Amino acid sequence: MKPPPFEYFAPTSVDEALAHLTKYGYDAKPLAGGQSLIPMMNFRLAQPSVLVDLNNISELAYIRPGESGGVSLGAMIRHKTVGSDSLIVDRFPLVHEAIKNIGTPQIRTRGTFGGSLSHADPSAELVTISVVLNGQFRLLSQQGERWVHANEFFTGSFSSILEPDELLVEIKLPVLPEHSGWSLQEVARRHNDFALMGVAATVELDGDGSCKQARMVFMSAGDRPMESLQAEEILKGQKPSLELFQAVSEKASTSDIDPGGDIHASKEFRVHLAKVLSQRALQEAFNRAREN
Amino acid sequence: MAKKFIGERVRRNEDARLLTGQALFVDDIEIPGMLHAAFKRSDYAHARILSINVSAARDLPGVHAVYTAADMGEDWAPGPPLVSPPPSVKDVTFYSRRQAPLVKDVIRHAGETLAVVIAESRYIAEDAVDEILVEYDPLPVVSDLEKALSADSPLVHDDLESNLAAHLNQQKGDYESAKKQADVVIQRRFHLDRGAAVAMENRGIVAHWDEKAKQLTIWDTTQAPIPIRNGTASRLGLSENQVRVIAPFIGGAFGPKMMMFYPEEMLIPWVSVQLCRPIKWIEDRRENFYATTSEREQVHEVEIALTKDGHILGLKDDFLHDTGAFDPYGLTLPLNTQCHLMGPYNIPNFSSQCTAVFTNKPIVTPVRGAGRQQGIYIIERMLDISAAELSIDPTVIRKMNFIPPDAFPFNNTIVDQAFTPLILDSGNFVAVFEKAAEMIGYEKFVKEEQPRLRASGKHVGIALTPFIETTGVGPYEGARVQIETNGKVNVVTGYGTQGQGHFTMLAQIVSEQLGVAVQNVRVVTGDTAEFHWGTGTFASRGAVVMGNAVHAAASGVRKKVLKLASKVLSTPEEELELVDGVVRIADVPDRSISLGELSGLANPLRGAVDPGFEPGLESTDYFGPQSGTTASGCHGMILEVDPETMMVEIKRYVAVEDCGRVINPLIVEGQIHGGVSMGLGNAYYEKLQFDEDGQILNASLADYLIVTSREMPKKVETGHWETLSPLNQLGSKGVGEAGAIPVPALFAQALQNALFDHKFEILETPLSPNRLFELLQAS
Amino acid sequence: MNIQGEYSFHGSREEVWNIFRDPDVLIMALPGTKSLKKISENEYEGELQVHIGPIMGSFGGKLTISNEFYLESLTLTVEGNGKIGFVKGSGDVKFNPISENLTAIRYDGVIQIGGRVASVGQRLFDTVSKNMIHQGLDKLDKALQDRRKG
Amino acid sequence: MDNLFNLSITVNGVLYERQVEPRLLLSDFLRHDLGLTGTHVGCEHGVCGACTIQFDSQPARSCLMFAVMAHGHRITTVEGLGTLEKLHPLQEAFKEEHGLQCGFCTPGFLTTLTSFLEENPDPTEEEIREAVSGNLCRCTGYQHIIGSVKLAAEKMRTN
Repeated sequence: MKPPPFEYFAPTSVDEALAHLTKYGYDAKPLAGGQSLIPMMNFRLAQPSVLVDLNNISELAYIRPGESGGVSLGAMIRHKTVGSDSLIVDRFPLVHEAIKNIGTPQIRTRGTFGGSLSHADPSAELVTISVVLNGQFRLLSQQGERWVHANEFFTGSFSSILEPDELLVEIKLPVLPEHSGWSLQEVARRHNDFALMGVAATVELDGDGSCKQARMVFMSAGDRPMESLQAEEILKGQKPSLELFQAVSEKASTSDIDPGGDIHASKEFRVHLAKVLSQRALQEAFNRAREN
Repeated sequence: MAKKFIGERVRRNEDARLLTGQALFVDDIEIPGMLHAAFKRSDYAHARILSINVSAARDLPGVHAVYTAADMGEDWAPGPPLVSPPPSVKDVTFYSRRQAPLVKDVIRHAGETLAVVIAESRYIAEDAVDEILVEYDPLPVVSDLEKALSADSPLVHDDLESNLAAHLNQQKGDYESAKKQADVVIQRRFHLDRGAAVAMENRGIVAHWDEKAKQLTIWDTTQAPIPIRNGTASRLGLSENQVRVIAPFIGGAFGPKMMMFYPEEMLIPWVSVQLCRPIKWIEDRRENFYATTSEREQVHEVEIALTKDGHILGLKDDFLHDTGAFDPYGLTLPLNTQCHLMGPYNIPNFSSQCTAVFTNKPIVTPVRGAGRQQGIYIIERMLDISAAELSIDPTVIRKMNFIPPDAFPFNNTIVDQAFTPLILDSGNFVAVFEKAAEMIGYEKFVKEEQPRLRASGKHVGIALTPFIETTGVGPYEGARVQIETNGKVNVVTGYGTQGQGHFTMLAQIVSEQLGVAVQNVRVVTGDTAEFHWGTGTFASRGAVVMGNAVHAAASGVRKKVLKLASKVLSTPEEELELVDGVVRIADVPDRSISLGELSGLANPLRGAVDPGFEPGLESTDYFGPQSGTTASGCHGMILEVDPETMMVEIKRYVAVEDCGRVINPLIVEGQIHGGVSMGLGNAYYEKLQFDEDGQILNASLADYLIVTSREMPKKVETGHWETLSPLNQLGSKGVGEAGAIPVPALFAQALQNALFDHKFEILETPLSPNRLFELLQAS
Repeated sequence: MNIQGEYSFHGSREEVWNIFRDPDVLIMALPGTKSLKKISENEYEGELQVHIGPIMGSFGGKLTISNEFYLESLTLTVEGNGKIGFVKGSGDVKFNPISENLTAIRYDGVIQIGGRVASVGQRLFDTVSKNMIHQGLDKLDKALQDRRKG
Repeated sequence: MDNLFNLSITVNGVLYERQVEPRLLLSDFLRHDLGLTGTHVGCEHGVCGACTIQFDSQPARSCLMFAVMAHGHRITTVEGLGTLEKLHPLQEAFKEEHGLQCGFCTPGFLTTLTSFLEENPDPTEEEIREAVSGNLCRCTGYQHIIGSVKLAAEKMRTN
């Protein structure tokens, strides 16, 4: 299990990196934390002929307060740094919770926020929460920059709208409004494994305690993060209740997701889990919303 | 008063080296001029090789050689049969088929070796492997154990009439007439699936043929260096003394690193001789799943005959055993299964037919538990089911059927893995069971806590599973013990060691005899140049067979010490004692001589010696038990399951062990903890997932799930019960595999108990959340 | 692994049928296919580059069309061998006319994957294969539209 | 393979300068180029944790890094923690509590945990279990390892 040979570049600036990507196109692969790419290379399933190592680009490793209480994350910021950042801990509890569920401690010291999103694994925590939180991604190429919504970014299993000469350089996450609650529910074989099924939910209450708006996104539930628009529809304006949650999770798990089956869980089991977890997620999210 | 060493929690002699990265493992060997090997393995589980084109691989810069079966010429030969079928059982059918170093024509399991590349580095070797083009003619795959025996099944070995590898029938008493007297007869069918050993260190071999010295040195991750040396010498036409096999520190073994003569083990030394270069091959993790043996798949048709008050009159179990594509290891596993089907119980009538079956899957040989886990699973599940049908408390039905403490030796009359009668030598099964029940608070939990928790909607279950483990089988082991002039003691054995603490446990046995500090006893293991008689590390036999051999040799030295010291100190032997590295007169401690000094006197440099004189304070001795010892135990578990997500949490775990004389409690507890973690895998996490084409779908540690610190119970509470084995001087029994044996049965019992409100039966292992979901859906 | 599904083409049954019988178009359905050369009436050989996120592999492959019932159904068989393993897939395709401009196809088949990719990549199979099939069919439908535009 | 890179890297306080192929894994570089064989390789896909080293004092998988990525960085391996003569308190505790059996996975535990204990000198049992959950051990069932960490934390706090 030794990786195949490749040409290696270690640019120190984004411009330099983009130049390499433009030059080598499809043959090149950006190397961020490498915690998903390098295992694939060791198995020789991935055989990029050029690696552009982004680890020396210090300008991409930052966490900054964004406008109106949001946060801006440089693509090369490491999970562990995000997880222990006071701004994140205080104001983005869902991000903090998601980080805790990523892989193992050693993976979190190397893995990066942008790397995880670019890898576009439909079972990945950050992929899921970036959608539920309505994140915005800044993509850069020598042609220029573009901003995309998280839910437009992911196009299929391990595929995104990123062009081969393009880099995800920044992630913007808005802060949850007042009277909001959140929940992240996952079931995995072992604590550190990919979720067999997972769901992230956010809800906002209005003055009379009914649901102003809600978001619900499933992980490991299809070829990309699966948004339940129906859940959002049904919940809007409703007073939270067990019956409501049951109705929503029923609908969401039967018509808004398309999980596959693998050796760990059949499609049927995943659908069942989606129902159970989305109900628990709503319960927790609304409880938190009431406390805030 | 002499200090006690046996039974003490002595810290391990080997730890400092392991903790500082100074311990030598096979992959740490660096020899100038060493080349690296990588194998081209079959993508198909069953196929005819039409052609292998290695020219592109040979042309790659840095590649020194590429060999296929054809390139081996006359030297190509399958591996030796390792274990013969038991001669003492009547009408055994057994077809011996063994793995070859490289496949000649027909591939019989995915991952079989087709060619080996020898290159400057492992990196280049793997580049070259990718350049080897193989033309396959895929053949229909035999993957289903049960379909394999049907008339229309394809054949794994087309020179045989069917896929039947072996058939073995064992009887005790007369089951059929017992059945006639029974009030109830319960039948069930069980499916037990395959797991892998997954030692953290994969296999590896370094072979160094020294052309000038005509000496072959092999570092091998083997549990049995001596048989490997002897077999390798004969394969290569060398004298046994030209071959030295060293099993250095080994990163866990758990069975599959046995004297296998794996293809790589046969090939790498051969290549070294061909090229006159040191060659290193280190198995990678993906290879490990295909190329290293695994076990546990069996299908059982079981019938138990009882009286209505729960006494067992008889047990009948006919089972299929998957042996994979080859059966070099004979019938060890099915014999172990048969010998544990009766567990710790008095079952007067027994009948079991075992049919071993060839499939297009990797080879099956022992993994920690070695067929015993399956036998215990069957009898324990059948007792749970019987208890339910007769509405008897599961603990009561067990207690009433235990072999009583005064019934030993207890002869089950069938033949065990050592080909000797299955005679349980000793034990107190009731006491062990009751100790476990008391430790876990069975009565209180069932009467008070469980009803309360159930009322609050929790699904909590409790279980108690007794078991036996036949251990410490022959044939023999040996050791040489010597007191050096510096007063330190040297103990040499050819025994393989893989983390069991032999450097300490064996030293304690010597210290007990010679009164020297454990730290001053240097134990050498697994080096045929130091000691070259013995078999290997298997069947939980270290403390029993190796331990008693060392004890015998150390006693021999003690005799010599006393004899000489009594001369030197002119005092009768019986007035002498060995304490703190000196021999002294019991009542006059200041009249003493150090063992070092004494060993100097035992090796005079001038003058004449008496007739029959033997130099030094040294003794070599052997131990070969007539039959195996019987370790036993009982594990208890309380778990909680979420019937919506199928997630399980183990709240309590107790393990009571009777392994005879406990030499080092610390090590015994460690063995139990580790065994339990593997057993838990076999219960709920670990399953080698084959598809119908014989592909392993989880050949990585991301998909093959061994438990982590977060799945293990917070605490495995251990308790000891000592009934000494009458079969050896130390009174010891084995414990290495025990921890893993009862766990799947225990887990199933607890899970069933927790899900009391669902009508379903667990008749398989391993389970998984997904499988449990299916079972509950169907209920 | 079993693969079943339905897909609606925006064209008549004849047009859809012809698309499936035209290697130059069919090639678009196989992601990353470099070339597809006819070796007999119903057999085509080619090389395809599979590109799933980080996973890259080239397979020397064969595409066979059999059990043809004109406008009714046919069987597609794909066999590929490469460094990362092998793929063998066979599926029946049924053509049901909905209207002049709409034809639904049903596909039902089995995919067998072996070697390196099978042993460590199984988590990806299901969604990835679905993905590839849908992308492929979309490409075919697009080709159909272009053809209709003339 | 001529596209060699000049690599300068500090391992256990010693500066090394070597030429390496970009694809050379950090684990192989440490073990075979530098002869620091205490770092073990158990899976080469980042699951088992045996190859864990400290990269700029953070625990990381050396099998999931190319040696070139360590250029200009500081690495600590098990050889840098303690010596046969003077064990690190955590190594002492592993010996005391029987926190190892075959010892193959142990270096990965030690490099993970020494870094963990510096950040969290007084961990709860849950935190310890989480901290070692990225290191697989097939021998011990983890119980004595957890015990070793508790003991070490205690010793290190009082000293």
